[in-house]
Amino acid sequence: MVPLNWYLMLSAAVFSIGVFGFLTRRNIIIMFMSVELMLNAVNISLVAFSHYLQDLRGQVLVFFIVTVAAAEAAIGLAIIIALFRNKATAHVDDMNEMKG
Amino acid sequence: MPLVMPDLKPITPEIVMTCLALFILVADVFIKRKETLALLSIIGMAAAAFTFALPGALNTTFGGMFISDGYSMFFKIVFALNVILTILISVKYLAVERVNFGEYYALLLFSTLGMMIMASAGDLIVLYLGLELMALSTYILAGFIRYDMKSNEAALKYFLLGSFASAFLLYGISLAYGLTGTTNLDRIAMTISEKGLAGKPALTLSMIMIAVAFSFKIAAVPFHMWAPDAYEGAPTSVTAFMSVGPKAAGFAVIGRVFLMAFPMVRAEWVAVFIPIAIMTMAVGNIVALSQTNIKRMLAYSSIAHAGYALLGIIAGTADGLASMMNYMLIYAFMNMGAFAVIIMLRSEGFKGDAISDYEGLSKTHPLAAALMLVFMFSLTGIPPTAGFMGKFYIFMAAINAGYTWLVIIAVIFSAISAYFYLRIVMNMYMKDPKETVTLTTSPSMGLALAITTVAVLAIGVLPAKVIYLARVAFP
Amino acid sequence: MLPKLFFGYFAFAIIVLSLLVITRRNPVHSVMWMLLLFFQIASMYLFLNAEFIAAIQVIVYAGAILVLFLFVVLLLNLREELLTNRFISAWPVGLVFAGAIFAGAVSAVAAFVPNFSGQYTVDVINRETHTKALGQALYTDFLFPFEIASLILLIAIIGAIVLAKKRMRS
Amino acid sequence: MNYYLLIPFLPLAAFLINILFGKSLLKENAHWVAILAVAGSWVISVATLIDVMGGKTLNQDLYTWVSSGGFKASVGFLIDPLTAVMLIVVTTCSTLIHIYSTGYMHGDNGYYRFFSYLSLFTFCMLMLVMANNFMQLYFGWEGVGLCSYFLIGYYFNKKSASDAGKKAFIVNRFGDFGFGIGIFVIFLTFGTIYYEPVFSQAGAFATKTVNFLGYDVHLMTLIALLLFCGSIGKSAQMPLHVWLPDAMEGPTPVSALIHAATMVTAGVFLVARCSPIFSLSETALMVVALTGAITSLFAATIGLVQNDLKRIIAYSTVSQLGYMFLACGVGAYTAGIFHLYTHAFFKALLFLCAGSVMHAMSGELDIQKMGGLKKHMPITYWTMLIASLSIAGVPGLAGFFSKDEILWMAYSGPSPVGKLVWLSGTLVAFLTAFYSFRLIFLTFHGKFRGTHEQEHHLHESPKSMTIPLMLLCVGAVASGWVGIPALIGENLGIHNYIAEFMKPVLGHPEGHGTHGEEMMVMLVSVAVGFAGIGLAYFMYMMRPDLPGKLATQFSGAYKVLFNKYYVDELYSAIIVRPTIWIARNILIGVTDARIIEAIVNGVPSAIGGFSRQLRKVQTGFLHHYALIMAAGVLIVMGLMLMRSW
Repeated sequence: MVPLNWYLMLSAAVFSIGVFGFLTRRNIIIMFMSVELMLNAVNISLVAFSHYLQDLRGQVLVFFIVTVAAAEAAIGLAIIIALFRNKATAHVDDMNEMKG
Repeated sequence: MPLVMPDLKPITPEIVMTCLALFILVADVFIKRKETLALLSIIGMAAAAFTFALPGALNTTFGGMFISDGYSMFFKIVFALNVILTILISVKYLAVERVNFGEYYALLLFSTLGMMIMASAGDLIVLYLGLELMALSTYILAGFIRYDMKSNEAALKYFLLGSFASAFLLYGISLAYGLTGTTNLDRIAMTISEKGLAGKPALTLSMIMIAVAFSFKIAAVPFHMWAPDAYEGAPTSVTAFMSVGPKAAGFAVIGRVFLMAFPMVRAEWVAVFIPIAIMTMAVGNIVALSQTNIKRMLAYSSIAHAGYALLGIIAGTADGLASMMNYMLIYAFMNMGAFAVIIMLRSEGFKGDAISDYEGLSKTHPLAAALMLVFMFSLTGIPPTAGFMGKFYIFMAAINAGYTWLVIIAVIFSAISAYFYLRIVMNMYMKDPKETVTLTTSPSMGLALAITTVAVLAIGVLPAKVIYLARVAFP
Repeated sequence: MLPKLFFGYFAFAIIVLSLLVITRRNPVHSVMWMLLLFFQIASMYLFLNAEFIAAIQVIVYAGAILVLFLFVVLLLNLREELLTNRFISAWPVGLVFAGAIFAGAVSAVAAFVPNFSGQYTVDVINRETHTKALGQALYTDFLFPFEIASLILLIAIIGAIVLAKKRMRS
Repeated sequence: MNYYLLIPFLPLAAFLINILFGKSLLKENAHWVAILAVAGSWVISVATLIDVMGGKTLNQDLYTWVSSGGFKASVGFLIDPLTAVMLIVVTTCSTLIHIYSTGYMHGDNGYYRFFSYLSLFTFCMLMLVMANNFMQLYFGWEGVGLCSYFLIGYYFNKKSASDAGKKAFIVNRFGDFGFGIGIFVIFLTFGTIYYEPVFSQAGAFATKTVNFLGYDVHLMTLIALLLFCGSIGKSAQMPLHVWLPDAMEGPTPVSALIHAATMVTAGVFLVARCSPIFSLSETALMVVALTGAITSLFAATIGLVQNDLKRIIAYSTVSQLGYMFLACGVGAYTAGIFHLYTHAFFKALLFLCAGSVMHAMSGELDIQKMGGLKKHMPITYWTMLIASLSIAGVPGLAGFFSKDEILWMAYSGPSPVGKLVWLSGTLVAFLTAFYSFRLIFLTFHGKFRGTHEQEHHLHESPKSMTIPLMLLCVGAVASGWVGIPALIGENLGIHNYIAEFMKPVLGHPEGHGTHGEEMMVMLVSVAVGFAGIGLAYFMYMMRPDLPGKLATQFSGAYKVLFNKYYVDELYSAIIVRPTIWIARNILIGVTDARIIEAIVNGVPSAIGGFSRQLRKVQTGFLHHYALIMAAGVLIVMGLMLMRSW
């Protein structure tokens, strides 16, 4: 039997990779994918918890997270498209019209 | 497993709101004059607010997932006021910005629905979904002027950082679930005390992550970075909406989660929130000093006000929470009023959001200047305005809970804040007008201004009723 | 031993694929690696006795979300993209921060043991089938969040239309 | 609920009606609302006085304003003999002056505004005197200050008027600062801000001391002196007296109501109201007595040589207020309040007569350019003469009784400085009589010294102005009869009613003197009064060349007096100019926003610089935002780590 905390550490690793990607990539779409990675990390730990606690609640939450992720993707990508129309760039550092 | 019909009475306001939003969405197709939609939204919203008072409205339903109590009711009143005032100040403004779409009203209502669900959430899953419902609608609203680069940028920054923060929230929720086997706030608290989980590193981490995500929502330093840009770039009416609504909703859940689910580890989260509160007051007030754009200045001011309100949470007493709730209500009025004046200055071909645009306003538009004066005084906390009473109660509660030193810091920063609020007043009253400013007025705007002004002055002079409401609302 | 070996494989694959996702210069490649990553994660869910979630992972994440990403990626000027920097200049700071968060998270969960057990044992789920068990939970206990989720999807539709629509109406 | 509560709220209602509808609807009829309201208040005040004389008192909270933890403040009313007397003073003067104003302000384009301010002022003043707690007292206190500021600057396009308004406002801030701290110390000490528990517990703290900056300070002295700071500012005592003479820039009815009869006496009222606290501190009482004595002497000497009609009366007011403090300082609170009460009538009368003269002279105020007005405006002349006789202390008139009471109490009382202040008080009585009659002789007697045009225009004022004069004149004569001293009254079977009436609230110290001494004090004060009048007659009627000669002969002293001891110049040199210099030379160079920097110097610009640095953190660059958020997460985690992970 694999101990539960192995899954948790895997989840922490994927989460941190997601954080790293979000903090450092210049491309908006990849930043956004990093967030998806973080959500997947959470899903891994939730499913693992659910399995080890013999309770479905965690998996139900995963279900909702996936739903929200889909909605988020639709809205996020729509924002990115609106941005492309005004300024053809995918790089976050090209966007600092507002600061201070 | 039989399907048991849940008790729907406590959730009637939310149901009415949902139907209303869907109706507006459909009606948008048939109705050409969007002002009619605004009117319908307000009427519907008022009807929803009316259902707060129905018998049986105060109850817990859906197996403890939805709690309708005095606490959530108070916040729902704040949200309802917020959305009604926002709609009132939006009508003419949307036409000026050329984004007069019916979806706007539906999205405002959905966002408000999300806030109401958050305030009533008795379960972390419901809380998360409510939060996302609110946040996603607000992201769209922030980017609503889609031909405007600033609006796009605001939406993008808000969206990316927001989803980053909600990933942290989920991580915290997953840990809390793993530790206690439940997502119900009451049962989490019970399990923590039964199994002696307090002090476990995983619980602490979970609490930190949840605190971080909520701090993001209330724009507390250092999780505030999105706020100035999002506030500046978003359509002004949306800025007004999101400087009050999501913040109040954030405070509602902070109060609910930390006092309901984590009372056992109070010392720990207080230790998290104290430095956050101090930094929030410091950064908000200090950076606001050197702003030249009034929307941006109010963004920092909004950050600073979150710092004051956090004192109520830190105090943690019934008085503390009541004063925080009271502060949210007062903040809704004074901030909405200030934004209403800002929106009036926006006219075709004139932005009107630079602080220098306010020079000599008292000579060209004395009434607008006088109203702005009232709101600026209130935001500063000068009696006899509501802002003074709000701060007074918060500080009093914090002192009574033994945080005198924190209140002294708050008072010092509050004194600094006078400088930038009164700079607007000085610009209006002591300088000569540079260019002629035309005001964009409408009856609905007048109504919004009348409501906010009267409320700010009335609460300032006769505050006891409001604080009593907040005080009895807290269980 | 065998489960641990399987876990070792999944863990290795997931971490390597995640790193590939965030380090590729070409966004199309990133999306492709992510597709593979999602399949790996789905397989691991099967291993954790969660078939329905595994199915969703493939259908929604791989089938819908990633396709959306791909559409948008294809709007980019890939040729130009391949010539610019992948990371911001301060990327080591990001690495240190991510590493510190990892260290904090690992130290917090290192000694984690489940101290709770509910009714859904592996046997129960196998007997009822996972989809049915989850479906029942969703439509009874979690009916309320389920309804909220439907509203969130509605918002997403409205939002996508409002923001990405080309022509101005008024 | 109680009908007493209508007393303050009638003027408030009048204010609201006038401010909302005055400009559009009422216009020239704005005065009706205000007059009806204040007259209504007067009627109820009289009824209240009768009730209180029947032994009734009231202490009732109307509305709880703030209740938080141990702190409670409310809108509450206390009706006792002291309040009842003050109500009569305030509403009587206010009513008459409202009526007078209809004539005086006729045709002014801010007519409704003027009356709404007057109503608001009356409301605030009534709240002040009717309060049952310090918070409401403070509210009324600031409220009257604000109205005074508005009304002094009423002719706001006249620069001297708006300057005078500002001066009054700023000078009062100094005093109110101490007053505010005083209330705070009271709350810290007693845990409440209500009069009743504070005064009943004060005795228990009589010997308590607090350590303040390393010194042991007697607590009651500290509280009393802090409260007295407020009195000094509001009642224009040394060294904060400078605002009152300048306040004469306001319309004359305002000078009469606010700067003579009511608001400026609030300081005396405060001391009398807090007499349980003041009585516990000999030091504080001595400070009060000496401040009063010095101010009264000081202001009276300035009054001797001034030429501005209203300023002479203003200095006379400062001097008489000093008299009242002198009385309180020797423990004779009743005598102080008695003088407050009589003074309100004859001083308001003097001001209104001055207004009437101004009216006739088309705004001219220099008494050197008047003369012989007697035959043109007989009513004004006779009423003003009676008021002057009253203030000079001619037996039988109101001023005589109250002044005599004060002097006798000072002479016979237990105060260690009693004899000293009696001496100075007697001297002031002489000076008062002299300058009052100098004013009368120069204005009304002799030959007219103004322009021919002015002479042609001379006329008696309209009825709406002369009737209030005559009514006030009755007060200036008769109001003293309620306090006829035992020495005279005993044989006639008349009591000193006011002393008996006030005894439950203010006490009544018994003098330690014989009848003989009392008679001596009385005769001396009467004698110096007549001497003052006589000297004035001699100098200005018989030998009109003498004053000029004296002025040249003693030109040094004359100049010092004429320039009011150079106090304004002194303040200008040590406070105003350095502040302006700092503001000009240091601050404006650094930042662009001038006004606020000038008030709080230095710090804002330092914070502003810091702010400009700090805002650079907000780069507009999304990654930096994310990095800062992540750093925030790490900071919070680190904090927890330090609390034993």
